Amino acid sequence: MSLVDTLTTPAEGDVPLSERGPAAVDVVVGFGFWLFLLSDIVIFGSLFAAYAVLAGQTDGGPDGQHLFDRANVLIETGCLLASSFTCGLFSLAIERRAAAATYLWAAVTFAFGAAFLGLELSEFIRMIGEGAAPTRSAFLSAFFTLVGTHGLHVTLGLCWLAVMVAQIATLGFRPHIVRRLFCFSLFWHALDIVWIGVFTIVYLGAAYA
Amino acid sequence: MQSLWPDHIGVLDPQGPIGAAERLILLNATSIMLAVVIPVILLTLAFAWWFRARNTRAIHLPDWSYSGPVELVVWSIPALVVMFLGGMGWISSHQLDPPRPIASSTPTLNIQVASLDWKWLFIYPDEGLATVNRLVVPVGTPLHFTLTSNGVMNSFFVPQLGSQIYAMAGMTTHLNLMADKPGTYPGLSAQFSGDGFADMRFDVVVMPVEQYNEWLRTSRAGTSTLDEASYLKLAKPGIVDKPMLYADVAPGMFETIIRKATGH
Amino acid sequence: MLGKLSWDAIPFDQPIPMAASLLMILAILAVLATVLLKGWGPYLWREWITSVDHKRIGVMYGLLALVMLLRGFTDAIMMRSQQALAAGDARGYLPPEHYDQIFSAHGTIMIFFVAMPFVIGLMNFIVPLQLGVRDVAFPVLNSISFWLTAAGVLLVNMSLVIGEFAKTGWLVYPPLSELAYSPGVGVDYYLWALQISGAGTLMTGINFTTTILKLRAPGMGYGRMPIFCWTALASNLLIIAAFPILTATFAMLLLDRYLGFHFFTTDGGGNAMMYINLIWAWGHPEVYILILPAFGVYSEVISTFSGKALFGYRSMVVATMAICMLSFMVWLHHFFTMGAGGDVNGVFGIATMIIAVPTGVKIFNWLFTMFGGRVRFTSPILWSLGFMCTFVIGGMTGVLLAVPPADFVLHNSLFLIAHFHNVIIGGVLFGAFAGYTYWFPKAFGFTLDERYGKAAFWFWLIGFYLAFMPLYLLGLMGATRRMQHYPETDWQPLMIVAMIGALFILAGILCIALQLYVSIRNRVALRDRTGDPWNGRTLEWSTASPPPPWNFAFLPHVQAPDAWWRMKQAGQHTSVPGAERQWHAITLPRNSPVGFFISFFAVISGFALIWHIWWMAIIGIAGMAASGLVHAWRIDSEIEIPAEEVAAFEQARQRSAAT
Amino acid sequence: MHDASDGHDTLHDHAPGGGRHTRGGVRTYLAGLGFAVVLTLASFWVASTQTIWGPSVPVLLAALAIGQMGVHVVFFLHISSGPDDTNNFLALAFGIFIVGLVVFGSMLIMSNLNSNNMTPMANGQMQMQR
Repeated sequence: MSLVDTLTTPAEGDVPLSERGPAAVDVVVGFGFWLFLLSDIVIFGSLFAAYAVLAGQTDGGPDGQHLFDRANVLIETGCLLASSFTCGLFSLAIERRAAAATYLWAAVTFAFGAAFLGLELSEFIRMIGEGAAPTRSAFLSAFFTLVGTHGLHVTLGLCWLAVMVAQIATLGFRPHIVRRLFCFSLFWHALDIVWIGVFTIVYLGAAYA
Repeated sequence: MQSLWPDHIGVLDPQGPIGAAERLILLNATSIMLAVVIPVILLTLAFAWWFRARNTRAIHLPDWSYSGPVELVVWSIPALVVMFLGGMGWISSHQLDPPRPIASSTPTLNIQVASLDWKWLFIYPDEGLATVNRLVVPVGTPLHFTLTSNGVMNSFFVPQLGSQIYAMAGMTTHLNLMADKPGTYPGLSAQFSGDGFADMRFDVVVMPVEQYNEWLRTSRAGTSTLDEASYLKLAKPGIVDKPMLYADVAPGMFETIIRKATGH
Repeated sequence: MLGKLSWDAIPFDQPIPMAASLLMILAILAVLATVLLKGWGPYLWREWITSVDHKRIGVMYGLLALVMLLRGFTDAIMMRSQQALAAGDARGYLPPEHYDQIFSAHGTIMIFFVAMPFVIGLMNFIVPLQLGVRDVAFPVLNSISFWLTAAGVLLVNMSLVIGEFAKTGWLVYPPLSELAYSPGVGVDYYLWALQISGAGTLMTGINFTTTILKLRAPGMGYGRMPIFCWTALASNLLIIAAFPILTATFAMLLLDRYLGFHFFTTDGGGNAMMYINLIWAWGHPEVYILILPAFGVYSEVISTFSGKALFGYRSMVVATMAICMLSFMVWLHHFFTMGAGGDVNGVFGIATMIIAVPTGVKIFNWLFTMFGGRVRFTSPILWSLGFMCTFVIGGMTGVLLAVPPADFVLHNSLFLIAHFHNVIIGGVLFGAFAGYTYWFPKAFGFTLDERYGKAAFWFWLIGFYLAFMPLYLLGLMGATRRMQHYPETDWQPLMIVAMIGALFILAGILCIALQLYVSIRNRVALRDRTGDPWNGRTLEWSTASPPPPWNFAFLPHVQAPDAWWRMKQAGQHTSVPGAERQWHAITLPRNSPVGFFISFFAVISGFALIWHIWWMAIIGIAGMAASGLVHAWRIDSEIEIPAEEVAAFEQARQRSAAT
Repeated sequence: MHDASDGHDTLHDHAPGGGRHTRGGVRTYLAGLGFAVVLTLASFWVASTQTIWGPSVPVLLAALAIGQMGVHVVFFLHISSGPDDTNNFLALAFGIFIVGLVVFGSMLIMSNLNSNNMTPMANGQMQMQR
């Protein structure tokens, strides 16, 4: 087995995936971001666990069944789902390097996200006005922290989206910009998945807490 | 100067059935593991020494890096040890579960324990009596402790009697112990609770039944009462130099302590 | 304007912390002055502070760990001397409010700022080299990770001078850590320092998991990966899974403390048991994050110095991954005494014991690795042998504590202290030192002095046994942890023995410092020209010592486990081919100051949040965001090393190795 | 022997979410949207209807939520169980495993602790956990 033998690279098809050497940058970045999302999901998992344990601890204060407005939650869900869908169209526009469509879908995605955030904030303000502030009970602490952390993620996502639009405008569709855009879309879809957990467990599950 | 071997050997010198069982479990588990651990240590030293680079008499197997039978053995040894210990752990964690009552023909003595900053309050609900940092109990009587805390967490522990359990605000934990011999056994908090933690010591005084009854009688003759006012005074953070005694206890004091601790 | 901060925050009236902080400030000033006077600033900035080279970052992690080891050990020796003195009516020299800070700081520093950086530093330096690649997946992120860890270190040390540290123990259990019982800034220092460094650690986890799964030399399938990389993979998977729990838990405690939430308070329906549950859901995997890479080091060292392949490689991989998964299913054993009941206690007790099976398998496999080998007694293998003999005792006491009723009498006792020091010193730290001595020549091009290395080992080993065997006994006698004083004067002799053990360890630390000094002085004599001073087996030994920035001129093609050993067997004595192949230009990631800047602003915002200086906190957060944004617009993120430079380096190396 | 730059030329496996190889197009996203809308509406309906036996509602809600998460993962994140997705899929499985352990482990432990340690009191302030 001399050195020269090792220089001949076998055909790709014969070599198992794990032996083909370093992966392409796209794959590396995507996978790294995927791992980040999983770690983020673990944060939400911890908050869900805290919520599940503390949901009954109202300390004589208001409980979820009397506080939550299902119609509002349905509209919020619709906004987030719509923005997830338009984010998909945004990704497709990027793939085609279609600048106009990219901006359009970015704007629509942003608008739906902002609408979701506005609805959530108005709900928070209403609840605090009704005396259901996070300092009232362990249940409300856990509720505001879980839902608020999701809202914070949406806020950061909106900031990120704005930055990415600025990056496309100034730097164009460079490979590393496109990679970031795909990371953003992963992030955005993941937030929607977390929201499914939130509306099911927190809002629809309130009657069973 | 005393001899180097201490007099206070706590867990190693149990004075009740729970502590005795736990010491036996400790010794059993240690022995079975030592039966593996000692040979491993000796083999490590022996292999390292025998196969040292300069020893040309040792066999040389530079390519020997797998052996099915050896693998089977090395997975089996720890697996079997753990099987035994796991079984012991499962059974003992039920048999010696702190809330499990101790079977006895003698009726159980109920004691309510509250950890305060930084002292222990013992209430005898059925006798209408309370003490601080000194717990007097009759010998050979099952003791059922109900524990809580007025704030930070502590752990109630009398090493010579056995199991400890946390005392937590808003919670009630349960512990059953029994003393077989009269004597004075030190107790402590095993969970760090702030600046006065090291002084959260108390004595468990185990008396023959007649002497205990006598103690009850004389103690009840006092005048001090544990009620909400005197409790609030006692609960202020600080250290108690000498054990205290309340000759009377307002009804529902233990529940009052819990209610106060949870902000109600 | 300055929140809670005032001159009262500086402990002028307390001689011990004052002297300590003065010494620390003087040391920092002396270092800064030297750097400025010698004109090293630009060099340090260019080559180290902004470096994204995994090797440089690894070295900086190691340095950080060694410096913090001194700080953590100072705390340790103060605790040992306090307990050696404060028996009976004596109260020692440390009042409770100091003593409580010292043991809290000791635990926090030793775990987060000694063991973690040491282990992460070793992984940083070695993993890409063993994988046969040129850097980690995200080099800039790697630099950010390091500097965030450094930011946490800085905050913890600031608490010595300004304000106070937590007085609650190293895991800040509520309700004691809630505002009602700890109104000072100590707990806030703890929380913010660990939130910041924890974010860095999480990024490390993502970075290294991606690196190991996606960037390996051609031919290096999973079955050919060096065992250290496997253990690093397991460790980083645990980081990804566990550190978010820590972040979330600390965030809840911060909300309680800052905004009056009721997660763990005694009032408002809060539940402190939930904190204890969550913190250990992180805490137990954390110990495996530390020990698994150490297992990897021992595997490499024992195999190299026995001149044999690791016995039962597949078994070792299976055991490693089994430990990785099992470590997440046992956390309740840290609070058996909270009253969960026989079923829950029993299940978690058994799950804990099951971890002993793969761990035991590892011990046996190391044993059989030596069998039929030719063992060379260098200091790395001394650390490994010391580990094997010591760790089995720690493992045994660990299994003992996993039996719930045994834990009922030993929980929180000095027996427990002895147990986890047994596995952390005898496991993690010995492994870190073994790895440090083993890979030092790879990092710096010269080996460490063996005489001092062996002396350090013996002092540490004897010191460990003297310091902790008495604690095992004391625990069995009912002595609990964290006692500022105790009435049982008959315990004092054992406490004094433990104190003497700490002095032996001090001698061990001095030997390590001296070893470094002496080795640097004799570096010419200790020079490693071959790049392979130990007759190694894995790819890091195939390149130069120290490796060039590009690690490998050509990525090696791996055909078997122990790839470099195989190449040597095939008669190939360098990973670089001769005339057969054209030299290539190599692209490398460009240095970036973003990590330094983000961490600089993280320290500012952390400090501001601790002291409630809100405007400053906003500046700090804005600074972090701005640093990130500026970096986001960077275009030329790579530099190219010309083919001639690569060729010149490699040819010079071949000539030098030939002489 | 490979050079690093050689290694980057060919695509070896698949990044989650796509990149240059996003599978499907508008139709995939539309299908995802359709499924998600149906499942969301179903969830809200199930929670408010009387036609389903009450005690089983939480279980049905959980099933619907898991189904919708699956829809998102497959149609929006483009994760499949194919061989080129092995790492992504395994990472996801690991994540789910950990979240499951933390959430259900915590709930199991806490419900045991609460039921053993909660103070039985009459004042109604100390509510028992479900």
